[in-house]
Amino acid sequence: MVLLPCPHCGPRDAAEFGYVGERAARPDPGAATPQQWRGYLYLRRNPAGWADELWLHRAGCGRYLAMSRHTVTGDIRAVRDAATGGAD
Amino acid sequence: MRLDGQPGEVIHRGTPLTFTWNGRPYPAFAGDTIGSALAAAGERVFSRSLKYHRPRGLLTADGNDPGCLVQVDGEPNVRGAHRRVSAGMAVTAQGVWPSLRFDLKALNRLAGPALSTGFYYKTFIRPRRLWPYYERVLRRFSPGGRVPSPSSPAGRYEHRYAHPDVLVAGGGPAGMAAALAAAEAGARVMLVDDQPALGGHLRWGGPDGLAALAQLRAAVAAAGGIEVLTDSVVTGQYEGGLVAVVQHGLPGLTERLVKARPRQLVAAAGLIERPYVIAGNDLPGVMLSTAVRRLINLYAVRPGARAVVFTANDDGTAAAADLARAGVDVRRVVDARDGGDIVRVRGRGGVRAVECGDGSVVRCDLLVTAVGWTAPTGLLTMTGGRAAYRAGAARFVPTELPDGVLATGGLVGDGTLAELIGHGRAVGQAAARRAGRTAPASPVPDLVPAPHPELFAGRTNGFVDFTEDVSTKDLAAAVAEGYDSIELVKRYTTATMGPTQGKLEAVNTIAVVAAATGRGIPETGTTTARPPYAPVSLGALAGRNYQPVRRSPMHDWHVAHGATPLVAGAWIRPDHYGDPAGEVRAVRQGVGIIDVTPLGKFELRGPHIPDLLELLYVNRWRKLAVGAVRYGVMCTEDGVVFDDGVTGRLGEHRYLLTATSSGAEAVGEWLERWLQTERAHWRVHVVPMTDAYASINVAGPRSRELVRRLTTGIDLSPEAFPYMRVRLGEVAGVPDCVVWRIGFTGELSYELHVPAGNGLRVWEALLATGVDLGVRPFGVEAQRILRLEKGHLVVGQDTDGLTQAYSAGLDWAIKMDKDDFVGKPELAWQRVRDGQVVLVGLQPADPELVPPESSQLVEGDRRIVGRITSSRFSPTLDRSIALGFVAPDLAEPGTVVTMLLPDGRRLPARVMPQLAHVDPEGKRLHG
Amino acid sequence: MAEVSVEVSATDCTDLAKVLVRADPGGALAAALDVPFGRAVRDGNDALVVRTAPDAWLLLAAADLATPLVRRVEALGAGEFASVVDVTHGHALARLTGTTAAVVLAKLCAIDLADPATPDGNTFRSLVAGVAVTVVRDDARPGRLTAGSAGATPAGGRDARPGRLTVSPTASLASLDRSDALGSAGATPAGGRDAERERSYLLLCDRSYRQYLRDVLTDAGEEFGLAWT
Amino acid sequence: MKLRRSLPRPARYSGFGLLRHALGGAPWPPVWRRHDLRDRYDVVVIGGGVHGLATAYYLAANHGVNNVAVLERGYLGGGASGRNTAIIRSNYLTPEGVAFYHRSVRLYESLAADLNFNVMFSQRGHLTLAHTDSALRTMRWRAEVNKLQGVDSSLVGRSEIGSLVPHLDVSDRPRFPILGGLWHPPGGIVRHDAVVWGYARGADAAGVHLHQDTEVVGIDVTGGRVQGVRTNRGRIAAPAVVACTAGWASTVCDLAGVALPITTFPLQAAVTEPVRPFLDTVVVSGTRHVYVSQTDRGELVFGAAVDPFPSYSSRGSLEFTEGVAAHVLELMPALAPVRILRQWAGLCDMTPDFSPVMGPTPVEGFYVDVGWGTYGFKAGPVAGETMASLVATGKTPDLIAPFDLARFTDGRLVGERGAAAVGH
Ligand SMILES: Cc1cc2nc3c(=O)[nH]c(=O)nc-3n(C[C@H](O)[C@H](O)[C@H](O)COP(=O)(O)OP(=O)(O)OC[C@H]3O[C@@H](n4cnc5c(N)ncnc54)[C@H](O)[C@@H]3O)c2cc1C
Ligand SMILES: NC(=O)c1ccc[n+]([C@@H]2O[C@H](COP(=O)([O-])OP(=O)(O)OC[C@H]3O[C@@H](n4cnc5c(N)ncnc54)[C@H](O)[C@@H]3O)[C@@H](O)[C@H]2O)c1
Ligand SMILES: Cc1cc2nc3c(=O)[nH]c(=O)nc-3n(C[C@H](O)[C@H](O)[C@H](O)COP(=O)(O)O)c2cc1C
Ligand SMILES: [Zn+2]
Repeated sequence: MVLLPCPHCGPRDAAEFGYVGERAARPDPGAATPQQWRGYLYLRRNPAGWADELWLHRAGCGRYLAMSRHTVTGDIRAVRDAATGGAD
Repeated sequence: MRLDGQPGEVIHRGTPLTFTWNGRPYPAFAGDTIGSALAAAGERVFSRSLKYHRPRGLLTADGNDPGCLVQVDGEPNVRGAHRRVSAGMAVTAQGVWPSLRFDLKALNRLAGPALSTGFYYKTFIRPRRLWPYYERVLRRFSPGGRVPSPSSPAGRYEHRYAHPDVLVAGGGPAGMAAALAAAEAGARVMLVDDQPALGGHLRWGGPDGLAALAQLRAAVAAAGGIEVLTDSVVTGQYEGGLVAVVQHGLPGLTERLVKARPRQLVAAAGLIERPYVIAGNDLPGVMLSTAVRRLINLYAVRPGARAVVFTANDDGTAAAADLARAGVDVRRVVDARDGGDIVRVRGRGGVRAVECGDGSVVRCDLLVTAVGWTAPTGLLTMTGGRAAYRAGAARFVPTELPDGVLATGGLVGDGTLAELIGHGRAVGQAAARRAGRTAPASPVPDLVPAPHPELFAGRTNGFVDFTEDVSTKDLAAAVAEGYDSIELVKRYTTATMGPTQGKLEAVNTIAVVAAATGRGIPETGTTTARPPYAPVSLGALAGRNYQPVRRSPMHDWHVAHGATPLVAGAWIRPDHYGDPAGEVRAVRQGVGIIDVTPLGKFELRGPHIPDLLELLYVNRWRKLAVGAVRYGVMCTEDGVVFDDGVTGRLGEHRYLLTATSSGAEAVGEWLERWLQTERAHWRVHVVPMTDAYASINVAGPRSRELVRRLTTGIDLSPEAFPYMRVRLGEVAGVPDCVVWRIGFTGELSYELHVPAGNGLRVWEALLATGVDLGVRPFGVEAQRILRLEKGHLVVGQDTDGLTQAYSAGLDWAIKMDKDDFVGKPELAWQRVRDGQVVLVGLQPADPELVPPESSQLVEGDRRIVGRITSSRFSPTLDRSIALGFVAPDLAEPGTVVTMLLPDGRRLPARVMPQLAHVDPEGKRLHG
Repeated sequence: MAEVSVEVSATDCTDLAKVLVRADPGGALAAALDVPFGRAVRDGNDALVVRTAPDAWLLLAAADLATPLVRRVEALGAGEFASVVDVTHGHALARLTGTTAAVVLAKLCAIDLADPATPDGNTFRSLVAGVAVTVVRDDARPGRLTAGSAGATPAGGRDARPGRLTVSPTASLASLDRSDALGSAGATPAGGRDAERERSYLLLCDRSYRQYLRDVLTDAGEEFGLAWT
Repeated sequence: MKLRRSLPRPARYSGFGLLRHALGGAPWPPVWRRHDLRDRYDVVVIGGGVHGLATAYYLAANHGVNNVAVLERGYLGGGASGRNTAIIRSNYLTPEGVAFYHRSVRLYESLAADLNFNVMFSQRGHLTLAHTDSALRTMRWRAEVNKLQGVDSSLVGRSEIGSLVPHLDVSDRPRFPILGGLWHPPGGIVRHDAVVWGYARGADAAGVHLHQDTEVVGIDVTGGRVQGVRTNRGRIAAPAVVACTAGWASTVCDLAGVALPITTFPLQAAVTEPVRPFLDTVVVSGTRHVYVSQTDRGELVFGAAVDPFPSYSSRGSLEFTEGVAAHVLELMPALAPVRILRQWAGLCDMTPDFSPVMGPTPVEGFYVDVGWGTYGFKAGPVAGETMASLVATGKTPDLIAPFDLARFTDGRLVGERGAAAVGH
């Protein structure tokens, strides 16, 4: 099983985590056109490479994590608690 | 034939036993494999081949033997040359009819040429309608053993996690040396070997080997920190460095799967001997040099009477010596290193003669080949390692190891015993160092594969894949037909796709394909190695198969009182206590109580709670007073209804939010998600309280009376405690209860949240106190009826994955004038879009008829214009009632729609003015 | 017949008081509690303070102490945004003790339980038989926090250790046993089985899994004669 | 290599042919040939899976468009088409979905004859088990929609299930007892590689160029119009380019600047060693996330839902086989001693509504046939037929109109999750 590095708990089995999705900025709901809003809802970068993702350490510390993960190799080059801003 | 005592024999002559083979009793000694015992008794044929049903005997005499897959009691495909016999074991041949000796399916052989590669694809095409019959015949010829009957008792399997510093896969000299060196450096080591004892090839390799083995075994036993797992196979390495080991032969256990996460894996799996591809190479009596050496030295079995040995290495020579010692008449040793060759094995049902390259024919009943080795690189390449072909050594060798993996022994190269041990030690030290221990940094000596002639296939057509019955000719034909990459050849011919997964046959396959395409072995490449390295039973993989169950504090009471269980996600709930309609009537006429503990509950603390609620619910929250309760609907960003529930304000900065039972977990995560990501500056703490409270809904016109009798500290009068309010107080002597006045059933009702440890006490007190009021427990089914009578929607039943809030009839809740809330833009657009389906109340014209849920509403022949989402017979109205979606033009009250029932009947139903069938004005609720 | 040696036993401690604290990790309350993430420390008032998340603590104490504990902690955090919630009823709690306790747990849980990774005084939350469980390794005083009892201190254990800080009962919930000093880093066999040492684990999960947790521990411990006390 | 003007008909496959070749020893002619890359094709199809090959085949066979190239990065059928569990069915949930897959089943029924290649389509029946009320409700919904579209599909009870599959535990003992099921007799399995090879052989015979080991590394777009593609073997001009690249849909469409509502998840599968035939139908349990069928060779083929997070890696996990085993044994406890022989994974291009994305894109001349998720093998024939028609005529066939890319910007999703989330 893949190990994911939780910044709080250390490396843990992926089974403890929930994948939430690619991180995407929420458009201004007051100003967004249907096209923009649905782009936010549905369109994905889905890169074969580094992806910016949101995860939840569900069975661990319960924190949401911002993770930069390589979707081909599985490497993780950055992870932080989603509540703490930081270099994205 | 059994030989006299051999120095390294593993059979226990003092423990004779009897087992059966195809129904007849056979003798054996403890320590025998099924194959060795049968061979000792003179049997040579153990199975029939897949396609042509040719007789097959021992070839490798170990776990990879393709000729010795047998049925043992209920267990199919047992490796007969590996599995120890036990007393009373019933062993049978697989897939033969009527018997192994006389197998009618062998008639296939007559059709031999026509059954060539890809014959399925080229035949049985027309006429189409006959294909199912052909298929039935084909299936009859499929291989394999029988699965146990449905009623047969299951074995016992379990899992265990392990975290050794170093895991050594393979307990030959190299592996044992590596384990020792790592342990000396203080590493915790797990040493795994699939044989019943440590030693690898030393076990059957002659007196020097045995002496060295005794020393190594003693050292391992003496060393602290080495956990030895024998009869255990490393079945693969997975991402994250997870190594799976299947342990056999444990007392009271069929198998145990060890999930190890070593810091370092040392692969020391040795080498696998390769068969030679020539005509007749599958005849019983053709064996590898390692096979005869195992038979003689481990099991004291004489493998034949007269032998020809074809060798390209010292192991063949050693085998010839063993044979001679065992009294086998070695008629000829053909040495490939001197230019010798063999062309064909003659015989029918067994070896009768070998035709040599020089034209001579030597009569014999045993052909022993020693033509080279395959390194089991699959163990490494399945996790990202690489292997490359080394022509001079005629084998693939690892060139790049995956992270966290080292290799030693035959997998890497050849050498004297001392060199193997030296290499193993150095690798063991390196592994310990990498695992964070201090070990001498001695350089790892070279261990290179010894030169070996490239001997794969001879001049005649022979079997390349023994379990799949694939021959040289088949591979060449595939290439000629255009299936010319190794992957396509594999899939077209099924070579390497059988139970041995290429361990014996992959390299020969590649060599034959390379010859056919003229591309050379390196360019031809290998197919992808995949886990498991050795097949793993479903039982071992499943382990104890634990399945989490959630129970409310009143669970045992429900069981004791005859509740029919309802599986609701992880929860077990009472569906009903025998009479759901009666339960409904009790609620409508008197009072009922239901255990709603699974209801999601979250305590919210902090100043920004109203902001959070405003954002996540479609409705408004700012003005909620302390003690007040509001119903809310949550949508996702696409406007789709996600959950609903009530939230009450318990204090200035303290709220209790409820969510649906099935949505509880998702809602908890949703709240945290917004708080941790988008609104991290808001000060709100969410404390999950679902399990902290036992929840009991007390419903019915007499609920106030019942609750009054048990509560202290709360004024229950309608004026002091009206509908949609919440109070804190004591119930049945239990402090810190939350009492809500809300009603999913449409009746006057109170929901009690009782500190869970006291749930049962309050539940029983309610029943005891309310006897004169006619109190009754009711289950989920009665609640479903009650809520349907009242027209309350159930998220996920009356909505689906695309139902936006306006379709669900929630217009009244949606507050478009809020600046923002989750899902707002989509709902704004939905509001002005045409053609949206609408949820309505429906009543069938025939009051007796309950249209099954999901019955479609249709127009004309087949146009779908809606569907029934919920339906029940209403005991209150004494008629059938329903909720359903209809196209907007049919939503007008009074419209008659056509229901298409699953039985094909088309019957009318009327659209009601509102969702509620009972008490649409809500008088009972507010009373 | 000779006495059957029970290698492992389990106790249901669900009745113990449990108080959840949520607060800013950089705030005064966090400083007063002074327990790093991943550690569990006993305070001067016989509560076990378990740091369960960067911003969360769980306090375990004798069954009747929930309310005073809430008050005491609330006082520590006065003035900052913090939540102190009595969650006594929300969780089931069991204690698994014995020489094979780690082996039993290793059938259910993927975390390395050997000393270097999970020494005494460590805590983690992970999956145990598929359910999220907070595990606290709490060897020293296995009798201390059991069902309902506040006192019963067993012989030996951490109390006997010299150099123990003494804090007056009214003081903050500051750390009493800095367990960093505890836990030998000695090698244990790869499987985590250490025949000499008795270990003890507290296992805390959502209350609705109480029976399930009991069932899986019983099943996993059968091999070692696990008994519930 | 010189191109031959007149194309030889491929040798017909038949029992007689087989005997003749066997006795006469004459080798069978190649099923497809290698060609040099032309610098211009009328249509370039990217992806040599069932979708790409079927599209090319029908372009040539139905529309006479045969100056067509199929570009495949690896070997034919090496993508999801070569690693899927080959379940064919049409018991979907939406009328649009049912009509579409129904047509595909019809095409499969005659495919062996049409392609003169036995694809071994085995209509042994497809049984989906319900363990919850809500699953039963969704199944009834499916059955009702299916029947209205002329698809044979109905709810069955425990005893019928017990007699269809005697090894299933239909008692109350399991943690999640079986409550009922959806029975779909025309469903079944097919020999997936044969479908790929049959289309490839047919396309080759009709003049299509199949280029293996040819990777598209760029797509040329000027003025909003596709001009051609760049490959590792050179540039190709083409007025029409069709992306049939499933798991790699996003990466390939990104080359043309087209964004997709797709996330790529691995889907795993596993086979056991062969055992004697005992399982005559496909058995699926959505609640327990597993499905199983037994091939004519005797292996059990297992599948499940996609992996829990996206990835472009096709490595298998232990967790997957553990889960499959646990769930299968819950359903059929007697299978405990049966051994898993091999596991693998393929990539699935998942869409938000579990329906495909087919049709034109904002780039003129650039078409997509993607979003096949875990269920696209069964759609190969109908997708090929309709995409070929679209590319050849410029008109979108009714069957695929609901599945256009624009539905995501227009908010017209076609919700198939209820019938497709099981993973096949
Ligand atoms: C394990 C598993 C089980 C499944 N089970 C079922 C099932 O039971 N029933 C069912 O109907 N469906 C099933 N599916 C789904 C089904 O396999 C796929 O939807 C279908 O095969 C997609 O076919 P395709 O031709 O579109 O894609 P693929 O077969 O994946 O073909 C796409 C091809 O494009 C090539 N390619 C990618 N990028 C480039 C490039 N830049 N240049 C050139 N070539 C490129 C790839 O190499 C690949 O060969 C399953 C999938 C998996 C993984
Ligand atoms: N292997 C032979 O048959 C043989 C014969 C003569 C000489 N040699 C020499 O000995 C060298 C090999 O010595 P070695 O110590 O490397 O190997 P070895 O063959 O002596 O021992 C390897 C051991 O690993 C076990 N094993 C293999 N795969 C396993 C798995 N997945 N899980 C658990 N156990 C597994 C094998 O059963 C065997 O007991 C060769 O290089 C050669 O020079 C070998
Ligand atoms: C329906 C089906 C049945 C299969 N049966 C077998 C089998 O019997 N033996 C085998 O080795 N592989 C079998 N495979 C798996 C293939 O060997 C291979 O793993 C798969 O096509 C993925 O390719 P890869 O492993 O080369 O990446 C089967 C695959 C499928 C899709
Ligand atoms: Zn964490």
